[in-house]
Amino acid sequence: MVSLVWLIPALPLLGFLLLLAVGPRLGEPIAGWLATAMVAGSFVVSVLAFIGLHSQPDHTTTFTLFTWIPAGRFNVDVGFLLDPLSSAMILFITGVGALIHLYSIGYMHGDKKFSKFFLYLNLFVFSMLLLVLGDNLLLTFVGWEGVGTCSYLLISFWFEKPANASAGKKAFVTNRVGDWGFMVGIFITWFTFGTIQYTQFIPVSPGAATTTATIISLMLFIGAVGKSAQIPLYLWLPDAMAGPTPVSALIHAATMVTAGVYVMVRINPMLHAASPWLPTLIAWVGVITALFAATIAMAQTDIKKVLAYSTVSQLGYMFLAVGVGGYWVAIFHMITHAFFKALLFLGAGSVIHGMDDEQDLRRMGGLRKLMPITAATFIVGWLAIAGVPPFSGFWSKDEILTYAFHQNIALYLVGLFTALLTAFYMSRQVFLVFYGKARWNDPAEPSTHEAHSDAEAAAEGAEAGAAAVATAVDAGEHHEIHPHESPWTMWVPLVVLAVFAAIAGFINLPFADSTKYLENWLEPVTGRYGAVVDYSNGTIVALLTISTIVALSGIGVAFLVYRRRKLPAAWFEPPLFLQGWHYDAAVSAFMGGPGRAGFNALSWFDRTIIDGAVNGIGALARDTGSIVRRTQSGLVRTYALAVTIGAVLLMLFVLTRVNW
Amino acid sequence: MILAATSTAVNDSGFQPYWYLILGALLFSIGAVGLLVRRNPLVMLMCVELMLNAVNLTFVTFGTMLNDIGGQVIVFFVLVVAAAEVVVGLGIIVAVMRRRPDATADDISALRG
Amino acid sequence: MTNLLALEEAHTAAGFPVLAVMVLLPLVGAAVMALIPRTRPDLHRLVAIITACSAGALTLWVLYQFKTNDAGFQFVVSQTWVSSFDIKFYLGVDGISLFLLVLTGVLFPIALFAAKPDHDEKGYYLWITLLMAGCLGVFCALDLFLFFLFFELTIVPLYFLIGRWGHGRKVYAATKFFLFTMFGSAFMLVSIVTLALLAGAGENGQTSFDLIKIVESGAISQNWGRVLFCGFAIAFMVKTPVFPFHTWLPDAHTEAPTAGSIDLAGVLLKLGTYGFMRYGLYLFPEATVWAAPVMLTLATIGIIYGAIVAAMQRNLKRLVAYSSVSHMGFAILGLFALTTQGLEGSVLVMINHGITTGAMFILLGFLYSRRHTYDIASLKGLQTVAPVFAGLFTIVMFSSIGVPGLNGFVGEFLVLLGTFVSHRWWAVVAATGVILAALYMLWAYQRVFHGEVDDANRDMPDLKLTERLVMVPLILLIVFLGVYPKPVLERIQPSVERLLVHVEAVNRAAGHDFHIATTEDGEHLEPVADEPANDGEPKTDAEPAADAETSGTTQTAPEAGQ
Amino acid sequence: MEAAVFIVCAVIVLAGAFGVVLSRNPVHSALSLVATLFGIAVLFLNQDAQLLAVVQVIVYTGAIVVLILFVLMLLGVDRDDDLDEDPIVGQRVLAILAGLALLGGLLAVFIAGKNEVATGQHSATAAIRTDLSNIAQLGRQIFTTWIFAFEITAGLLTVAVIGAVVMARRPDSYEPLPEPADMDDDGRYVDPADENESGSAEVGA
Repeated sequence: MVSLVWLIPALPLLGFLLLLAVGPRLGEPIAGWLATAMVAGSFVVSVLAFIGLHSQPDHTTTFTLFTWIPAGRFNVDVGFLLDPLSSAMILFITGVGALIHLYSIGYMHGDKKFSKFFLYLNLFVFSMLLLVLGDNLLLTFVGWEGVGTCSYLLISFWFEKPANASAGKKAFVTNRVGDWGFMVGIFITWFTFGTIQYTQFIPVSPGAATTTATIISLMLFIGAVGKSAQIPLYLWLPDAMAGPTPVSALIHAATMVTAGVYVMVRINPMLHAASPWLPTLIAWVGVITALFAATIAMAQTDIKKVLAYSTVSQLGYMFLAVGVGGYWVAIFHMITHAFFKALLFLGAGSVIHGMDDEQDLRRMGGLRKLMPITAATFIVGWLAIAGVPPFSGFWSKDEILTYAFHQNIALYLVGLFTALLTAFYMSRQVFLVFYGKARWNDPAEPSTHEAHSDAEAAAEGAEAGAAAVATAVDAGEHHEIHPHESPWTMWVPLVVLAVFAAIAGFINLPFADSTKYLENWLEPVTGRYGAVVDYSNGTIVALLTISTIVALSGIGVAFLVYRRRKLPAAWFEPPLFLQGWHYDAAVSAFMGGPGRAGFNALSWFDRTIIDGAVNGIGALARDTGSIVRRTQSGLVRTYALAVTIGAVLLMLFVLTRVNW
Repeated sequence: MILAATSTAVNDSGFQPYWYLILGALLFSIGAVGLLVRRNPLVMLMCVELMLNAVNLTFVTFGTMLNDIGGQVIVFFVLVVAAAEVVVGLGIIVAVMRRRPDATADDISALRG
Repeated sequence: MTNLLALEEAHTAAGFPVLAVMVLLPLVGAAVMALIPRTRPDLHRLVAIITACSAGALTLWVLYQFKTNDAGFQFVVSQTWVSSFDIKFYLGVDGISLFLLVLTGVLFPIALFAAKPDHDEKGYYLWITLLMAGCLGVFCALDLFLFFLFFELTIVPLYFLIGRWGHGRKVYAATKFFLFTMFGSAFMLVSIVTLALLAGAGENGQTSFDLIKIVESGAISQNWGRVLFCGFAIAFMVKTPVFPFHTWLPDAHTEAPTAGSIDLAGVLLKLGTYGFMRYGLYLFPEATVWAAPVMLTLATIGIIYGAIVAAMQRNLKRLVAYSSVSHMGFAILGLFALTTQGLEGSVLVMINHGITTGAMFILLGFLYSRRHTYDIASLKGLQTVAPVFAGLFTIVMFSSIGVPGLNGFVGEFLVLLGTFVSHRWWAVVAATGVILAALYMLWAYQRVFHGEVDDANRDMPDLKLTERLVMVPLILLIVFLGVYPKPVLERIQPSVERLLVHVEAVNRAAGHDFHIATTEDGEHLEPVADEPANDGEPKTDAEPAADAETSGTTQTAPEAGQ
Repeated sequence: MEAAVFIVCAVIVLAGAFGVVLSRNPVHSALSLVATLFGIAVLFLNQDAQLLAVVQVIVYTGAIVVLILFVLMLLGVDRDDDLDEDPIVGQRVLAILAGLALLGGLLAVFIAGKNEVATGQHSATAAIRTDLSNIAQLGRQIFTTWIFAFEITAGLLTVAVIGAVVMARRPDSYEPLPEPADMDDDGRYVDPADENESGSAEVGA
């Protein structure tokens, strides 16, 4: 069964090719069903492989297809590495992926590029599986870039809106910045170990010189920062919400953005060998990103933007986990996050779908009655992310905090505060969307689109007008809205995900080793170099209680603010947060201002100096000619005079030779 | 020894043949100056003839001094070539003058760079 | 060197002189066309296509017959031409030139199919056929005189193609191109003659233009080598083009007709890099190593500079032209990295750039035939009206950006990897070019294809079936070379390694402690056994594996070639 | 005796020469040329070159000068040309200086050389013989040693005649002499093909 591993990526690829060939002819909804079937199939295979893996020694097996790049000593195979880590990931990638495909059938209903959407989606799943299953850094990089490409294609799927187009571009370019680090990391790895195959350099990496290990880890971390939207490269993720909601759920919540965490966990022995400041750096980057994004999420008014920033924040938690040595915990949170964040996004998508593409929180409310299933599932997701026991988010987040506490109390406190904020802003969203009175037919309020589209306009001078038009369109479509529950293809995935979001935490209960199923499963990968936390159950329970209290208090505050209206909401949504601390605007301003000016200066240099020099030489030759030309007067007598003078000179020369 | 040779060609009066050469030199210089100074193509042609004659005279003189008939032979050829040159030259002049009756050598400068 | 000669002899015996036929065929075709009256454009097109296709078929036949694990020159044709100077009609193919030859053979027919001239068909097809002859000749000439002949033969046809069938400031562009390349060629000619005379001055002295003989004669002293290398280098730098000498390219590309751009970008730019590899490295190994830092720096500058300037272009063709500057920078970089990976990557970059940029220009040609403009500002939202066109463009664009899985990536990655081994900082800096590539390409794509389609572009028709068919082979190549470059690499490798062995040997002989950089240089970074005992188990099974990996193909071992 | 003849002829020759150069009217020039040519002819006789003397009279005075006069009359350009100032600045001064220099140089050569001015050996093969007439000697030389040159001169004359006829042929239409192509201020020829865009000129295309 393990030998079927190549089928796992092969099936989505097959789907991709089929859709490429006959997609438009299949049309809706068959194309969607085909794509879904493929991913579902690879999910089944993943399960089989997962089961089969238990019988493998060390729970690890590799499977080589063919030699990809043979160049001297550099020899890269297309091969798959199936070990506890990758198996755990492919399970939720294909599982959640299949559900989101199913969901998309309903969500994309009526879109004229229906089949193309699933084409991209399948390609994405293929790339993601390649990323996770690849048995060497380069193959992972292929998937890494592949998911980036698909994300670009999907974000700008509705490319008619300039905002979407530039969001896609922004995502790709920002990712590229990280990819640079990843590539350099690959170079150094090969230079150091003579191989980039995990099974060969990972085991020996702890022996590498400290500086080397540090540089490699740092470079790969830069890549991870780009891909997983950490400070300072998180900018692209909120904009990526321009894509269709299923895309946001699959790519920008569940799978792709977690790739960075995956790589960091994959190379955890290298981190162990690196000098200690690096893990600390990772941890702080993670926790600060978490806090930072949480604050921004508090003030967002776009239902998807809130979720986007919360994703950034949750990813920050994962990096925190990596930084403090809780590698398996990072994976744990990744899995639970995949479930509840996908759930939340799909729920949001269902809301948007029901509200005729209205995304402004302030124009919703009271949807609980109109969209019961969506509301119920969304609430489950909310409780999960808010960290309310016994929902999944509670367990994973608490594990992270425990490890942080074990490592460094400051990290713990910041993380805890972030948990408070998380509970707050998620509750805010839930209250605004599903409770209170219906506000969707109120007169339009200033929507937050302008802020961002203006930022983009600064970046893309060409698009200012167009962006304005786009917002105008948004403002224009506030005709009568009749919210309605979504079709079954959309709510079935919600329900399934809700179940998992509720119970996923139980795959690892911190009380007894026997209940730490995930930790034990990942032990071969993360066990040796991960930090060891051996608190007594008392301590654990204490910590659990603390975080429970924090979560509930966050919800409580939100309840006071947004249900009881006891406290003015303005306290909690300062414009500074709404503007994302002006970071995005600043970067855009820089890119649009000095950056662009520099580029222009260089092209001016090329036109004027370099090309000018070339033309200058040409002109020099020409002008010299036009001066010398004048000597050819065309007057016979002048020529004759010249001849005569020449003759005279000749004769004088002869005379000098005469001996008188 | 040359004196002896020339004395055979020249009568025994003390007349030295290089006077011919001096005359040729004068004639040649006059012709040259004329060629450079005059603008009427016909006159220029005549000046050329002057120079040619100067050369002819010199040739003959040298032939006499060296007691060589070749000097006269070459003059014979020079005459022929001169005739041809004049014919062609006049042809050109006629062609030009037809278009511009008052054309001088300076007007024909289409080849200026 | 000796085994090299042995290989020559071995293959001289090959019966059918396929290379000679291949090179002369286009000349014959041109002669035939010269006889056809200009009133029969259809006939001219027919003859041109037949000629190009049959020559292309021959290149494919060469590819098919090529002995994979053979470092030497194959299909060698050697015919004395001017015996007094030992000038020979001397052709041969090795792994380095093989695929450039095939590239030429593939691109020219496609270029013919892709674009039609709007006037003077006779001259147009005549020049293109001559151009093909020149390119084929350059790639398999082993005689310096012959090489120079073909090298120059490529300039004239392109001059006329640009000057007569181009648009805009075509005369300006053509003249610039001509003067620029001639300027470089002058230096090369001097160097070539000097070389021949030096070879004559050698103790076994007979003036010779024979590439092999000149190297054999060992008549090139260190100083001479450096001087002459500069002569060649200027010509090749102009042709490639390397950073300060690049400004002819944007003009030539922009004003050239579609076929001209395709051939110029696809094939002619490779003459420079190929020249560096065949003549720079092979004739002047010592000078090459001496000049490497400068060239690497220029290449790196070119990569980033080209990308940045490309981002600011308002004309699609100019943009692609500057992207060519950037990509060819990668080729030069890998070339002067002097490592197996670098050189293989460099050859691969040449091939990939040929395919990708060729495809790009074909698409732009289709665009021009519809909208009669390359101006980015006047194009908008084309993806809505021409989805197929947009899709193909997207694939080509991703290949150009270097997305893994498509051909562009493999070459650039190998180049950077190989460069990192020998000159790490250059590689690190050059890698940033990858970011910029994404920037300018995607930005242009967004401006042209995304957004709401405006009235000017609303009624632009999508690609016709014939146009799609023209693109098919290129797209297939783009994907195939990205997914499975092994067949290419394993044919390139022996020749590249032989070349490196030669470079190293000569430098050693010159008394430099030069050696081809390998992962061995990373030895000080190799793991040391400082791990607890339980860790010994994975180490022991990992390190032999690593060694097997590293000692699998020892770059400097001569038998690696054979 | 010889000296006397020489002096007389020299005076005639020089006078004629000056007449050619200085007389404003080309007809006068032609007539002075005749004087010069006669003088030369006499000087030929003076040196026992009878044939040349005769040919000189026949060909030059009889043919060439008459031809020139024909042309003068044919074109009716026998008006005076002004010698007051030369349109080419400095031409006249330079010309006279050059002429004087030329003269001085030549005279210097002769004065320096005296009788030895004619360097070289006395002729062994083609010596001037007293037992043969001048015509006979020239004839032998021309038709033996110089026969090829003689034949070629025949060809030359034929070509010259044809050329003259062709050139002097009355053309169908009188188009004015081609003016030099008009140039822009940079002294660049403006190529009508590329007048529309300025680029073509930048590399001097």
